[in-house]
Amino acid sequence: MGKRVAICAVAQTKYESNKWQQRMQGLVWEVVKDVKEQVGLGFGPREIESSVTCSDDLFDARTISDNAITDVVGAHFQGEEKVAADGSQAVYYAVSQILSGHHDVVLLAGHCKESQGASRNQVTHLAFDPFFTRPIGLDYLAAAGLQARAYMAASGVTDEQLADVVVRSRQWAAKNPLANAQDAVTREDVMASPMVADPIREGHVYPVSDGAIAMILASEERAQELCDNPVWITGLGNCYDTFYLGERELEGNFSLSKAAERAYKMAGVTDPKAELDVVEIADQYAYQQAQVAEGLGLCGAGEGGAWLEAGGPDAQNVNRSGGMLAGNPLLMGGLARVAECVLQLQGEAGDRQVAGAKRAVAQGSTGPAGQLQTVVVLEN
Amino acid sequence: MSKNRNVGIIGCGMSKFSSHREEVNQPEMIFEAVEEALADAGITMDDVECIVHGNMELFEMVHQPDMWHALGTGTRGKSGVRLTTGGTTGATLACAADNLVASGLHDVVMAVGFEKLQEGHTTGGISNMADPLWGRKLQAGALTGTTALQMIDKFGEERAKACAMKHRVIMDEHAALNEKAHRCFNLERSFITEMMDASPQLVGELRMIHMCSQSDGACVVIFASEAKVEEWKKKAAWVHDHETVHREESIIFTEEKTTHRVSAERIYARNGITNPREEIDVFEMYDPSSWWGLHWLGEFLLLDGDEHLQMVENDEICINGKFPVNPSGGVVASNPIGATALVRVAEAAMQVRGTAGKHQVPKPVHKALASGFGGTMWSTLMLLSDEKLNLEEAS
Amino acid sequence: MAHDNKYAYTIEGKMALPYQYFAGATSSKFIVALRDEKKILAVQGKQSGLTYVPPRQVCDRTFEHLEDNWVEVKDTGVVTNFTVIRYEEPYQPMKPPFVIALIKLDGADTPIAHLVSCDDVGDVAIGMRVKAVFAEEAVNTILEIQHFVAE
Amino acid sequence: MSEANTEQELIVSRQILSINQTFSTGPVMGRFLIELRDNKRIMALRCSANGRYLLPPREVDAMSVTEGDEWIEVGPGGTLREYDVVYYASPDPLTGETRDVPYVIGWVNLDGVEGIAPLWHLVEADDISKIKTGARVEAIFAEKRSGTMEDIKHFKLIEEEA
Repeated sequence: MGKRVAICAVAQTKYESNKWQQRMQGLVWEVVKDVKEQVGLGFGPREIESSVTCSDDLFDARTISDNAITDVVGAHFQGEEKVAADGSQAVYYAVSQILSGHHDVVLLAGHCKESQGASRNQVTHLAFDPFFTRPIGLDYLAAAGLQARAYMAASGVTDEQLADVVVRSRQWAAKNPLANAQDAVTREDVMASPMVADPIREGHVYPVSDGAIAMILASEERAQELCDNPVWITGLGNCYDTFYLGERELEGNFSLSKAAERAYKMAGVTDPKAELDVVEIADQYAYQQAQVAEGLGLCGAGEGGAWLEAGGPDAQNVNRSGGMLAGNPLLMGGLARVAECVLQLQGEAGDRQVAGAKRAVAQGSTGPAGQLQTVVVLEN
Repeated sequence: MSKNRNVGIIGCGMSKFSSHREEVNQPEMIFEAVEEALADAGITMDDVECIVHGNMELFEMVHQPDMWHALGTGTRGKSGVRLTTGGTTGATLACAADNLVASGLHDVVMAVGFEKLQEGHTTGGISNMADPLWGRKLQAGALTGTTALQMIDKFGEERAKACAMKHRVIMDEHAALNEKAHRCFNLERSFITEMMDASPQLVGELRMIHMCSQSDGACVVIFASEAKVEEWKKKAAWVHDHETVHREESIIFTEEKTTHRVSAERIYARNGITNPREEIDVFEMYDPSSWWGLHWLGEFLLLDGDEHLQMVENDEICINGKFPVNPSGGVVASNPIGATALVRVAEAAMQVRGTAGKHQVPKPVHKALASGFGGTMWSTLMLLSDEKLNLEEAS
Repeated sequence: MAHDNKYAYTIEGKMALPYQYFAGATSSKFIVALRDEKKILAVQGKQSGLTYVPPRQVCDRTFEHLEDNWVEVKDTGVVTNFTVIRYEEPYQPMKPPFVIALIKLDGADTPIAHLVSCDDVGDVAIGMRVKAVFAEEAVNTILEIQHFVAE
Repeated sequence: MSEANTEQELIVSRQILSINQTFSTGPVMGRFLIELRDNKRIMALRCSANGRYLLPPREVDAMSVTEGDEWIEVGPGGTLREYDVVYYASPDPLTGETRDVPYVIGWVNLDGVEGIAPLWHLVEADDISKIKTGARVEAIFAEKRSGTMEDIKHFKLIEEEA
């Protein structure tokens, strides 16, 4: 990338399992108002020029879900475009709006209320095709069950290690005032929690969550005016895998490796083990923390079990936010990771701050068993 | 704004548009358009880096459909973004593809717009856009007769109705020239009043014959960087600019300007267009009904009074007229919603590239305009040209 | 002015609409063969060298057309992966706990996701040989194979 | 496709897909609906930044992108600003039920609203041909009210005295 794009402001709601008091409009307004005030801008030419939203019609039970929030995101007689995927994809797209030269200051606003529908499984079930995969009852949790078994076998990850991932997530979440699942658990608690999609236990699954996130992205020239501590997006990459689960190497990282390779190349990262100060992984299920670590090159392929055993997550400052295991709604998983990286790089991460953090990586995934992977490298 | 680098459209493809595509599933129908676009561009899937996908989930009730559709879009191993903005989705895909190439993030981006309306209930799906607490029981899909009422009030019942029907017939004449068009009735100009009276009323004076079809179809447009266009020696339709204007969800019928007029004013101002009727050679407009097509013509061209009615009455919008509108037959002829606004961009690009075949306008096309419509009167415009932008001069 | 949450409450509703999905000619041929002949068909890629179940018109690796390259595969195969579903949702085809497995049919290169029925879900293991049990009544989906059982 | 396929059986799967939802009113719409239910009052939210009325009230005024801050009772009478006579019946996506046609939906600018903030609702009249832009209408409340938009049954055309 010749020019640079910065994130100048970030706001997140508290993540909770049932924010029934608010419509999605109220959730989004809470964070949009916050970032607007942080940069002191309204909407229009030379102010916020465009909005990229992130939501999903099925989660919102609403055709054109972004139509419901145009007023909240300043899109009355202004442009708004909705990314219907994990929020890290919305970052990817918002950056292109700025680098293209089309806009200088962009509002990114995402939301998801998993509590509104009867269950998130009923939404993700509908991602499967009507004749071959829906009839057998697949949903994203079932797909993850298949991936967990394949991955744990290939990388020697144990049930004990997964329990420790959850224990550690809760320890950090307790230091993150916005996290949903903050209650301490023990290894025994997690290992005693019932299986839901073997080998995934109830304790390994991110809690049902509601929340919204907003950010202000700006071109290099504008970013310097808008804030004192811009965080630069220096690398971006994403990649899809194929659809049918039987045709994917579920234990591997086909799409994530390519996404990471693209992002690292752009950012000039050559040795991810050594060159990243902060790592945020969208671990919807505990096994994904290790699997993604492999895909991001924090350890070698097949070494996830050994990496967990050797204290890799602590050594490489993985998920000090508590990660997605501490509870972000599905679409906000990757975007919350980007938000945490920004806070860390701004030195605003409170009790979970990584001292002197200079470079961070955030990962997000979309689709069954991480079919689409997104990687964002950020620096201060 | 100043564009970071030039972007050209080098290939367009469309599936067959029809309300009967029982012989293909969703990804298979998409691949028809992918295959045609790649052939048109003379490249292979290996040359494509990134795929931008869009449709409206509730029309087929498939969550994150880009996952399943990967079987037809060919996105395995490639980058991609999924965007959706209602009826404007296709236009948003084109803007996004332009942004992704202009940004330098990608050199070759394929935009894939899709809808298989036969698989869902279109009007029910659109009604679902109203707020569940206050409008959902009131919304009648995208059907509304208010424009007809306003036009009748302003121009008199006889003239307004005749003009809307004339517009309808001209679109049908154009559809007859486009082998991809879903519907072509071979309507005759001499029976306009009879045709209208025989057509069932949907809402107010909006009748079945005025309204767009419900189509299945996919559209694919390939965008490439200037370097790739030159390396491959392609004839390109260069993307000069795009403008998106949304508005709040509630329609309040104030005297404020329409989003169409505002988007047009902005894109003309940025691109030095002072007389769009003279400076633009062909316009592909998202016209979901003849009443809207007629009314919006005046808005997009910033006309006052009854000039837009005259343009229809004097055949100016015909394919061989002075200002051809929708030589493809437009949206009343084919409307696979998530693809529709991308079809407008594709058709405009085909006119610039001279590849529109039987519906190529019979005059040189230097500049073409394409519009998208969706949401609550959202408007998106894209301006294409046979000449690339002089970026040094612009900056 | 912050609005007061004491006025907030919830209203129960649903999102419900009718749909009709089309399998397309290629998948229809496969489903009809399952239903009427109890045969499992597959498509073969000449360039990829892969035999695919479920079938498809085009290979998403090589983009070659496959719809005319039919072969028959066996109704037996091996479990390559599985999970036990222990939570309940209205769309599930069996009462939990039940097994969703990836099964590589004899003659196919790519495993298909399907159900394995057994007295005890603990009996299912990777490497287990299974055989298709065909549905008695037409369902016109992959559930023309009702499930697999141990061979 | 090979020729043999032209006569082929093409499989279709027909179904109603449904997911139960718990919709939040939020504090703003909630207050509006509670006033309908408990007091048969139609309350608009006024935004002091630009004087605009929001009806139904929403969290944010789109034009000023600020919150409304003053609740004002409006109606129940009003003037019809626009209307649609609907002849095409479509299913209600909340219930799947289809309504009898024709029916009229109107945008009613309620008495007491400064500027334009039409409320969207059903309009009824003994003779629907008498429904015209500018006609006077009045909100008719349901006897049993539950805190939903149906607490206003419809707006009734007020027949002008001859």
